[in-house]
Amino acid sequence: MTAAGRIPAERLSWYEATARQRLGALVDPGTFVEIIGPEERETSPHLGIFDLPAQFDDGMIVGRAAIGGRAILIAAQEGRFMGGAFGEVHGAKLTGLLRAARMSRRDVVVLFDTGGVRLQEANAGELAIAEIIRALVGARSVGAQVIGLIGGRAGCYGGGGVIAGCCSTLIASEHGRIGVSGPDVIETNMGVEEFDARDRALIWRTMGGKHRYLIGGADLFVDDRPAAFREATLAALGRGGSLGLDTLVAEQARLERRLARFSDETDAIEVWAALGIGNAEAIPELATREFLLAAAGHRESADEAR
Amino acid sequence: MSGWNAQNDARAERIAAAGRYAAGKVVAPDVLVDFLHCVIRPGDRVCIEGDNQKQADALAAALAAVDPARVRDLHMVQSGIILPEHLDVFDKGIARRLDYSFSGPQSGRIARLLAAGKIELGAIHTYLELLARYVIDLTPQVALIAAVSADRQGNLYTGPNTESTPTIVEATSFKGGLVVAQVAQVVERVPRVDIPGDQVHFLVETGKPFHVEPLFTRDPAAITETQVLIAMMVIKGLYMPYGVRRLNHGIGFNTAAIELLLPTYGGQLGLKGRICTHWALNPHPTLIPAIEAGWVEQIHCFGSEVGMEDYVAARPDVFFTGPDGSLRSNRTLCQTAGLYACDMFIGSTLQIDLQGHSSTVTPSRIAGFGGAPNMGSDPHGRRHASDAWLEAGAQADPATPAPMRRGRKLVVQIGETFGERNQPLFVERLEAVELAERLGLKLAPIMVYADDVTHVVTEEGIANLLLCRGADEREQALRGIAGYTGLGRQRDPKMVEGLRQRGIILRPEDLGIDPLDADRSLLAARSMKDLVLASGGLYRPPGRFRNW
Amino acid sequence: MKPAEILRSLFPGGCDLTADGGLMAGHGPLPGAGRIHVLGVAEGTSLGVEEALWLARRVLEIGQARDATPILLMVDSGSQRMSRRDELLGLNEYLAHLAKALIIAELAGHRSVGLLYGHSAAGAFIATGLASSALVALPGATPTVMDLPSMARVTKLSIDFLREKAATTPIFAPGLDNLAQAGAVLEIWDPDKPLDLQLTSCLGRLSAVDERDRLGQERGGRPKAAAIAARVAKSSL
Amino acid sequence: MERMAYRLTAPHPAGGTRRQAIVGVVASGNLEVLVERALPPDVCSVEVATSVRGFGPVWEAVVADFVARRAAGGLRIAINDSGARPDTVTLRLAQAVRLICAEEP
Repeated sequence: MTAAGRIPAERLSWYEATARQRLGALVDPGTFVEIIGPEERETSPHLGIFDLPAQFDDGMIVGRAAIGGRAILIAAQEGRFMGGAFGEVHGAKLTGLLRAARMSRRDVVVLFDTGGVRLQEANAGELAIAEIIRALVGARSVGAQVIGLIGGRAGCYGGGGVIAGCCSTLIASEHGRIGVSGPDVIETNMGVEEFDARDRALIWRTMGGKHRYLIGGADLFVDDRPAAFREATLAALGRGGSLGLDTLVAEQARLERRLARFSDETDAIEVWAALGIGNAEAIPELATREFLLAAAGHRESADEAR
Repeated sequence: MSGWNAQNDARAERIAAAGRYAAGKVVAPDVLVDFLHCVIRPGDRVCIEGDNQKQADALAAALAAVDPARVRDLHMVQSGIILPEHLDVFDKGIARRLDYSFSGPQSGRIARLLAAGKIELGAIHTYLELLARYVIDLTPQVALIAAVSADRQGNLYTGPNTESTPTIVEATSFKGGLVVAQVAQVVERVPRVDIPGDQVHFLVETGKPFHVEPLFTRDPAAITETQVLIAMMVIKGLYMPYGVRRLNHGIGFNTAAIELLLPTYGGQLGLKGRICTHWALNPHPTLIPAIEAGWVEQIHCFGSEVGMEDYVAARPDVFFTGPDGSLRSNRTLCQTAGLYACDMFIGSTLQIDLQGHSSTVTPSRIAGFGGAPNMGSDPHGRRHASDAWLEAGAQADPATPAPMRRGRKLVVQIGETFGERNQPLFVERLEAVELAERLGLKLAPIMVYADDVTHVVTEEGIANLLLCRGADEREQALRGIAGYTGLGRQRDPKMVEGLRQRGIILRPEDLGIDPLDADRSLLAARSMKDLVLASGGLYRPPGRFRNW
Repeated sequence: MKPAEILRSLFPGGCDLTADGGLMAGHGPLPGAGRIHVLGVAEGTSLGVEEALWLARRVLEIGQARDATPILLMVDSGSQRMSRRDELLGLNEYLAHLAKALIIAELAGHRSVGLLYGHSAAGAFIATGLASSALVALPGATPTVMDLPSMARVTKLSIDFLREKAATTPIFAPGLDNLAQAGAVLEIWDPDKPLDLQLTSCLGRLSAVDERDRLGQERGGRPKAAAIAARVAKSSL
Repeated sequence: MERMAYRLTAPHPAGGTRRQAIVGVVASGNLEVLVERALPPDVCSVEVATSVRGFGPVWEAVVADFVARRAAGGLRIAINDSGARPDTVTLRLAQAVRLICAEEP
């Protein structure tokens, strides 16, 4: 059970695709085996309280698959159902998958598309995120890779952004946004002067895939196509390594350096200029190839410090 | 004494009175209100320039700030009621009577002011109609207009948004009226002269550009599968058989979908060069892929579109451009072209009744017309015998011998059977009629009259009203494409099937279109970024349309 | 309980603690033998990039020592700092870094007890108390996931409706009891009994596996999570 | 939420061999359709859970047309709806049937 339409894969946009379409186009054909699929109707027990419709998979698809012949575990969030937010069932599926990865040391690919905690079941969602982080770090500590793919409509916000920050590799497209506080939340709490949530250009240059790639918040920058995400995932799976204290000591140094370098900048364009990129204002307009050329030699890289 | 020069004398008096607020023709913004007290008299007909795009916003604000004791009972004759200030003048008693065409964002408030008796309504016109009445019986005494820059002699540069300015100035300045222009800058030399300085009496340097609304920008990301399906049906079921080459598209996602399907689906059908070559159209960003693919020979524009300036300037073979390189738009000419020179108008609507009248009015909002009724009407003065026009005429009136038969303009209304908030497209009675009764209007605000409509298209099919014989057939043809709306479910299935046999109703399958193929991947651009890339980086959408 | 009272009850013999703009670090003796590191976010401080780095640096220093000394993480925080600058700098990585540091330090032998004695919310809570080996709380603590105005904006529901739901719906409502019911809190300490003894008893009961979903099931706050996670884990092997 | 259930005689049995298929997403104006091959080949059942009340007659008409036109015999169909319009419902139902009628890979 994969893609819905007859859209040829090369015309499929990752940003637009559903979670099932992305997953189907990412893994080796016919290898995906879903665990607790929609036919089991394990839906949220809480949405009914708010008179909201359930989705049969609760917006989270998990299972086993292969990429390039390599067995992996995989999870995909549906960003259009409840904004891809973490609820009790949704989160527990990913928790279970990551706990298994720790036992089997199998690599995990997570297709993020989330606004964070599902507020209608906020306590369950917040806890699910905490459990996922613990399971994820556990899996990485024994050498499993956890690769995050970010390029969906909902971005990767709130607790989802923190989970992404725990992954071994992050792959993002231009559309991919990564953050903790979403623009609406900042505007509501701090006022429109702090963040104008209607200024989409501001949102993307502050939180979007290009900025994250330039400051080392994402490792690979790809086109908005499943084939590009697949290629990058294959590359990332080969990297190996486990998460330990030395990784985190290196990350501490990396994050301190970022703070020291860019602490005084107020806008992404200033950050890019400080990186030494000429014509930083043009960065948002660049197509993938030109952008990668402009970034090369200037961007901060996370490498092993993640 | 001369009894024949009273208007020019009165103008000279006003100019003299205002002289103390001006250095030459230039008035400083801080004395603008006092200046207006000198040049506007109670009861004047006044035009504040503004349509659905550009706005003389600084002058509108100043007029709303005048003293109602000194300036009152004005008769506003203007295309657009767009800015809050356009209605503030009625609230404050500065103005009393109104003739206008279009009121997008103010459509709710205008309805309330009408109901409260604050506005005496002349008429809700079409753009072309109001501009025409400027030279017959609604000639302004004062026109408050907007341009990009001016020199000290008053020569105006309007940039790409020339729009209605030449017509307003012509009607005012040559008939004893007074023209005041707001400009962002007064410069030594203007890049091109759009309005000669001797037609302009005063200038206000505001230091910032006039407001323009990006009204014609549609984000391809918001186009639905159903809109793709309808666009496929329109291209294969209307553009192809009639060979429509000269046309206008209304605003909306339905027409945006058609534009984005031309290079892909239209190309697969082998239609390049055979349809959609000549346009009366604003620079729609969604037309970029078709232009780049070589579909479009020529476009004349009513106005410009925010962000399209550089793209248009780089495609002078397609667009009308001036010696400065930028677009020259002209609303009056383009509306005339839409009325007379186009074989088809196609646009979205909100409500259609069972005769085929359509309207965009809702009980609490009077949006006005803009230009749609001009585009969406069959001009009886037309004599140009194009194939599409003749074919439509033949379908409507097969009995009359060909040399004596009028052609017909193709007027197509598109809509999804259920619109926003699941409101049905087809209704027993238009809300426009109710509104007219409630406000005592002599005429219900009908956008396109039934006898002008030739086709209605929904996701259920195309209804060809040209082929219908009698009111019954029209009604069943419309019910037949009304899907699961109440009126659709009450159709006469036998009669509808008969209409389908005669090709009056065309379902997707009758056109060889499988709704399952109606996929967004057919769109030549699926995001704003795709449009930017298609334009080679020349199109620069406003920030609110970006996701990068 | 006020922080000073808490510290007196935890460390009747005193402790060595320095505070730095809403953050605390130091150590104190445990009853019997040994000592415990103390870290804290106090006075409702929001966790921005600087605060997360400051805490993570100390956690990593502790983690690198080969002595298995546990950590007490005292929490009375705001939420993550909501600002354009923090997001520009990648706050998600800074919070994740702190969470990873706590969990990796634990795997290196330095178990942690999060003590929630005041407020905490959202990303700050995830990176501190909820990343500890176990979270305990004192009565009067006020954890939330998100403030109601933000929730109203994100969910597009009215704030009155949310207030009404909050009063009756534990899974969604802010508050210690609701969160404890979901399994987040291992135990709520009794402020009238010596905290040092409750701390040692708690340290003795720390589990190596994450038992929060099981607790949530037992307490009726999260009916499905434990079973779903277990089934997925089993089928993924 | 409003719930509806229909059980209809289906003139066209579903082809193919797949046991189930799912299309669509529960998002504003959209729906998901889960199809399972679980009934005798001349029967089709449709269960609907929708967040928009008061459209029962429209659902009934859409479902009846769908079963009459498409190869839906033998299918048990479950819908979670978030206010989709009839054209979207019809499209998703057709997509779901096309998917389940494909051969199992």
